[in-house]
Amino acid sequence: MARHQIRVTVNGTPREAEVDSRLLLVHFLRDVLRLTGTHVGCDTTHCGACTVLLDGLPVKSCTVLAVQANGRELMTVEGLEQDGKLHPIQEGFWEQHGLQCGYCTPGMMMTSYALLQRTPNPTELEIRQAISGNLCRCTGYVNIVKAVEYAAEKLRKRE
Amino acid sequence: MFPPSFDYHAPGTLPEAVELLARHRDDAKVLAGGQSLLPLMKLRLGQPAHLVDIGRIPGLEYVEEKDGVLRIGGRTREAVLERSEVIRSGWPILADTAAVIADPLVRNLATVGGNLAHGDPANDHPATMIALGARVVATGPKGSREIPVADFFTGLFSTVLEPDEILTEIRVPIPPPRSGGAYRKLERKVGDFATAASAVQLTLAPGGEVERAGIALTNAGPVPVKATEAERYLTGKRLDPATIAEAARLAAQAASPTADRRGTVEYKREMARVLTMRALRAAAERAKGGR
Amino acid sequence: MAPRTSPEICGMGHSMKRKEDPRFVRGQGRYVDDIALPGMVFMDIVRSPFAHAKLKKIDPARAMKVPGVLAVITGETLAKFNLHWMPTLMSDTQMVLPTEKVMYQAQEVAAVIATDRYAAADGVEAVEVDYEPLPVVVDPFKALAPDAPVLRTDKKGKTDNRIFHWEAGDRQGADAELARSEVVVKQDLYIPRIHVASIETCGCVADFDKAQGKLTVYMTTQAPHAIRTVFALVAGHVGLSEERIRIVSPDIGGGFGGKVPVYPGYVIAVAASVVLGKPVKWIEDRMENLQADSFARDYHITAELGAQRDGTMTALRIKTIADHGYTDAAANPSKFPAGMFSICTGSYELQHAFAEVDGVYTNKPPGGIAYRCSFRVTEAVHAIERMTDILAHDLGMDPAELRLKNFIPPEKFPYRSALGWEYDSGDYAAALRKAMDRIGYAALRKEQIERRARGELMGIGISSFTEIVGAGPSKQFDILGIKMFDSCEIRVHPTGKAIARFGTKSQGQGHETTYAQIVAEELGIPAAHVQVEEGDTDTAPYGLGTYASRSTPTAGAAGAIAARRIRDKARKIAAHLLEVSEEDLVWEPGKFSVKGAPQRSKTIQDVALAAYTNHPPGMEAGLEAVSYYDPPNLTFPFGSYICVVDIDRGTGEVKIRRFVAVDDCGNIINPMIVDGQIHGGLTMGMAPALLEEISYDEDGNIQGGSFMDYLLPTAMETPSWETDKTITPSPHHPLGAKGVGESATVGAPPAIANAVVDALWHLGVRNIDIPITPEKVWRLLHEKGVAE
Amino acid sequence: MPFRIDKTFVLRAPSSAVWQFLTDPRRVARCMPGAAVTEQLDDKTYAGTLLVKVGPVSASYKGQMTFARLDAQGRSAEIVASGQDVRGKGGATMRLTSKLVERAPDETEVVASSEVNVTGILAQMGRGMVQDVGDRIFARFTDGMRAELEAPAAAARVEAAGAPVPAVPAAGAEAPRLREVAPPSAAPPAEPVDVLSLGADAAARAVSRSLRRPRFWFIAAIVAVLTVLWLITRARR
Repeated sequence: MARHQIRVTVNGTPREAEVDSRLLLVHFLRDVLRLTGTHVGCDTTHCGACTVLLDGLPVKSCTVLAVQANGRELMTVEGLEQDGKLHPIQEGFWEQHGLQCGYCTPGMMMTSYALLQRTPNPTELEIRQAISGNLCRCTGYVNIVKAVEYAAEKLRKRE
Repeated sequence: MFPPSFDYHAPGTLPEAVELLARHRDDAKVLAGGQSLLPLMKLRLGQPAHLVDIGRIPGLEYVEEKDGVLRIGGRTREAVLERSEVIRSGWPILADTAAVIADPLVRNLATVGGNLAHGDPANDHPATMIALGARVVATGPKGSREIPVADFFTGLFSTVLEPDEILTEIRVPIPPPRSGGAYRKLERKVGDFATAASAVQLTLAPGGEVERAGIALTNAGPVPVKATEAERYLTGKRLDPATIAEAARLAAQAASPTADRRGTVEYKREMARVLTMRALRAAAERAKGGR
Repeated sequence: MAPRTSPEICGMGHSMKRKEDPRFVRGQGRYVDDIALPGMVFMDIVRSPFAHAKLKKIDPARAMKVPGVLAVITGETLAKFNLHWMPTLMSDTQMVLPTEKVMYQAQEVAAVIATDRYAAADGVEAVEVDYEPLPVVVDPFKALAPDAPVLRTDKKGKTDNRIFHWEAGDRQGADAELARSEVVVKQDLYIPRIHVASIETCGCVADFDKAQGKLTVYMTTQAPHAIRTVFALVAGHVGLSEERIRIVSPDIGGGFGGKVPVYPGYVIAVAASVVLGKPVKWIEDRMENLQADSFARDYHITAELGAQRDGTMTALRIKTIADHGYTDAAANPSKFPAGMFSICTGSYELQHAFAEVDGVYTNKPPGGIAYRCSFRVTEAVHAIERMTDILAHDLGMDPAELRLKNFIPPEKFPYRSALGWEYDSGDYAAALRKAMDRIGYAALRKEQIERRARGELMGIGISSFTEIVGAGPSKQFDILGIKMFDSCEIRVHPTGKAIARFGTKSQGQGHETTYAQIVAEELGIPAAHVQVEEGDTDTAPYGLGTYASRSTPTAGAAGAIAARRIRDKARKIAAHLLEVSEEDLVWEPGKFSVKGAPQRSKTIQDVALAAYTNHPPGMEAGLEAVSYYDPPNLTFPFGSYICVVDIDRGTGEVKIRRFVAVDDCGNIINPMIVDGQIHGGLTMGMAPALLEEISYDEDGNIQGGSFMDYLLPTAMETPSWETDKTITPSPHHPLGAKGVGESATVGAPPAIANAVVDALWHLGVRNIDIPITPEKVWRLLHEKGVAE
Repeated sequence: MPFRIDKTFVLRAPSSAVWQFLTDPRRVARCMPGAAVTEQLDDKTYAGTLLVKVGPVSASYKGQMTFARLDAQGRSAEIVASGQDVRGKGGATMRLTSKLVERAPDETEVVASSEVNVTGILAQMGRGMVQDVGDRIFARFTDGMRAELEAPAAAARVEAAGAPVPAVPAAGAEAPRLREVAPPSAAPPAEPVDVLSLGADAAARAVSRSLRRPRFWFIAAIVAVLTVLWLITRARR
């Protein structure tokens, strides 16, 4: 079985490891780096619980090989908080009750984070479209939309 | 779910990639976006011994208009196509299509070339590209060859691509003025394959009659369906409701869908008709507004 | 209701931000798969491709050669310890691993233990199994036919496939009254099999410590204490006695009823850990979760509703065939094989009613667990609310008017229903009127007429449901004999902070916040300083767990009672400190003061300190209490939902334009959380109404066994829910609360189905079974000649 | 998940030759490459394995086939076959009856009808494509049969009758565009065969390799695998 030395930057920190060809990115993050905030919810690329940013774009890490990420930038939920301060997305989900069981939340937040990078002032429809690759079974999405709107406003105020 | 073991290759150039494919032939698969291939491997149904990742080969992702042709790099991600100014401004049918493929996260990895080369009649680009009269470029050991998309699909999951060929570019002739296109898809929910979908690209004569019509259907048989009769019928006609209805009826006749959880054969054929009608109306509107 | 406590104390009625969220938004929740123990190995499961087949041979040889594979466990292995069968919660039996035959597709056949997940999966592929297919029975009606093969050949003397016959009410009375009724509407309704599909699948880490002879199981369970007892019963004979079993339910990624049963995977992992002396992790994948875990619903209902011409309802008669799969592993109270189905008289004054249910074995996985609903209440509500609409349409009455005419009036509560329940409180008309105002009912009816004239299809659907939750009073309710009380233990520390532990287990409901608010409400200790813990059987008091909306009605009440016991002791201590008699003290949240001399007071914090430093002579030190709360009755939340749909005449697609939900769950602990529960419940009500279904072909091949075909709604299919409330406190609950987690799941499906049928009634459509797919609608439009 | 494949086609060969062919597993086999007989259990029963490779999908089946009925007078035969995926993903059974009608001295009509029943993961994913692929396989087989019984040049188009046949491009028609069966380099016994790329000329090539094994009965298994491919690649969504 082929092994590969890979070098990635995760949440700003360079990480190195030797991995099998077949190791999925999500297992690299969870089992090798022990960053367990990224979850697994399905096997067929439907649920988005495993969403992380690969070179700034949200992707489903259960359908990417760890070797494919070699030399690239990764950002996970653990990278949202900066110097002990919650990111507005995290605040929004807390303030607006945008989560219940918390399982889909990291993926949801990473997708929302990427949306706001590109679209600082999204409409409700734009938010719903953006998160349509992430399944939530608890919230009915209403408060997730509010959470993203909250974060958007907060980020706009920042600038 | 966990994929079986395989060897992973990340060539830095096209020739290297082709060389690897030529060496491993049927034991190798091209890894582009991986959004169809990796799930298949996770389910342990695909067990290719070698994956040739073309993700590190520069110059395979672009969307540009040059010498009357729209050129889309084979490894262009759907999200890039979706956001490209060229597409948003001048190619509504492609904008329609890119926006309904899988979901936004999948589109950040899935590629236009992969969507075609996979040979899946349920994928959305084949119908669109057939309607547009596109051609694809296959690059292999003997260099490159151009293939009309209409001749590209030979059967379920089979295309004319040789095991050592890579789909490197899609070429679409820029339509003349008074052209317009639309893609209409019925899906059970976001991310689903089409229950039925119809791609229509029209060019109108100054008088308003149809000069050229391209119509194709998604998931309407083992290969993408080109609705040749409907196209022929429309040519030279004005697009009144009756004509649109008849063209849609002819298009649906060309469909030979199979029943599954998405619907019965009867329903799918009917939806091909309804969606073709809707795509025709939208395409006509857009044609009047320019391209 | 204005909060009695200050925002600092944050008792009932405050929309307190959830205390559990900081860890979740940081990705620091601790779910089962996040647990990694030294030396941990991984388990994966070989499953049957056949729905019914004889096991001829299991050959592990090839699997044992796979690098990393440590062991292959089969039914024979477990049989050596008599662990190959286990009891279900309904006192049926279920295979852990088969030794003779498999009974449903995807049933566990063998388990592979390996050093990592990938190797285990490699091993599963290499296990060779020989099957001899047997005749498959998937249709419960065929299963009841005299010539049907008997499926449970393991049961000595079993000659048919009937599991149970259950009935409630007065058959003769109902028959006679229906015969007398001027109008009787009759309808077959199928409530399909569905799956909770929580985004976290099931799994566990079983850790048997040989040195201490102690088993710790971290597992996805909604009922850790009951599970511990079940494990002790199943494995007692191999030396696992209850004091040496610890079940830990960590953060749970959604439960909805799917994490109540004991699945074979848990038991195999435990056996593997005991045998290997290593921690064993088993995490099922999504397809295993959708294909093999317990299912909900699968009720074939025939309902008849009688009335007089003026719309007065007279009698209800319901016959149901319940498909339970190959074993009755439902999670119902023991005496209620059909759960609370007898709530089927709903919100209406019905003098006569009769309901009967026959449970049937088929070649399917176990059914009969909940899908975010209190035992079979969804099925009951769907039946009565659909029948009410059909009756209204047949009588040419407005469905709202018919409901208002037949509602149990507020003054008749507590109300004893024809099927024997005592409804605690309700004001059904108030909720419906509020919903009608909120959505502009009259205007919508006008619009509908105009649109119809234009050939457009628009429908308005109402559902005025009554739930029955909070199981339950010990005189009727037990599971495996264990009474369905629930518990709370509170300790107040010297600095006036507290820890409160409960017998329930949150799976997203926010117990860490709402329970803290209950304690704050009763003791005046800021909710921020009340640490709530659940799910560890070594530390939490015994309880039956969280499902069927029972946490607030039972454990929540226990919390209030325990807090009040502490307050009683605190009063004595305060009296001692203030040198007055208890009677001279006035309590306000957080403080005792002397009647007429409010400046003389002691805070709960003063009292707490004194409890450890200066307690009265003759009194024991400390400030803590326990309560095992046995509810005097169930609670009956209710509400009225109104849904507006538009139908695409070309494709048959149903679009929910608006959906207004007015809920009444009694007194509210945290309005924000209640709203969130309703949003989620509505979405899980819409899903089976329009999208989700698990079906089987004639050979028992599951259809809808992956997220490709089991259609969970995304943000795009989900409308923007509009919620509102009325408040009718429960007279018997210490806090006047009722529970709300499932009301919306129960109430939403008939509102949507009624709306779609309402849009098509004028075409001669009486019923569409859920899920209402575009093709089902299109087919009707096509038949009636109105399809585009 | 049972379904039928009914086909009627005409061969330019005497009925006696066709009959001999259809009742000789070894010859029949040549038209379905990719299999190996592990043993002949009795005069009418064979056991064997099948390796199928379809694009990225590969699967290994084991099974049995029996001549349930042979009526030389009536020129009709019935074959019962069953296969099981060794990776435990499912199984397939097939009952095939074929009858010969002499149209002219050197023209024989073959009326073949089979009931295929598949179980397991592929049957979970919807029946539609199984039918499609079944027809496809059948077309392959008839082409292979032509290559065996007629002059290769005469390879003509399949006339489908009976059950409605989906618009699968006839193998003959698409043959020129089809890929090689397998790399010339590798040709081990029971070498996996790429069914999708198996066109008439490919079939002929397979025949020229003249592997001497019964394979006709593996149709069901192949159908199964092809379906899995088609459906599972949708697993993404």
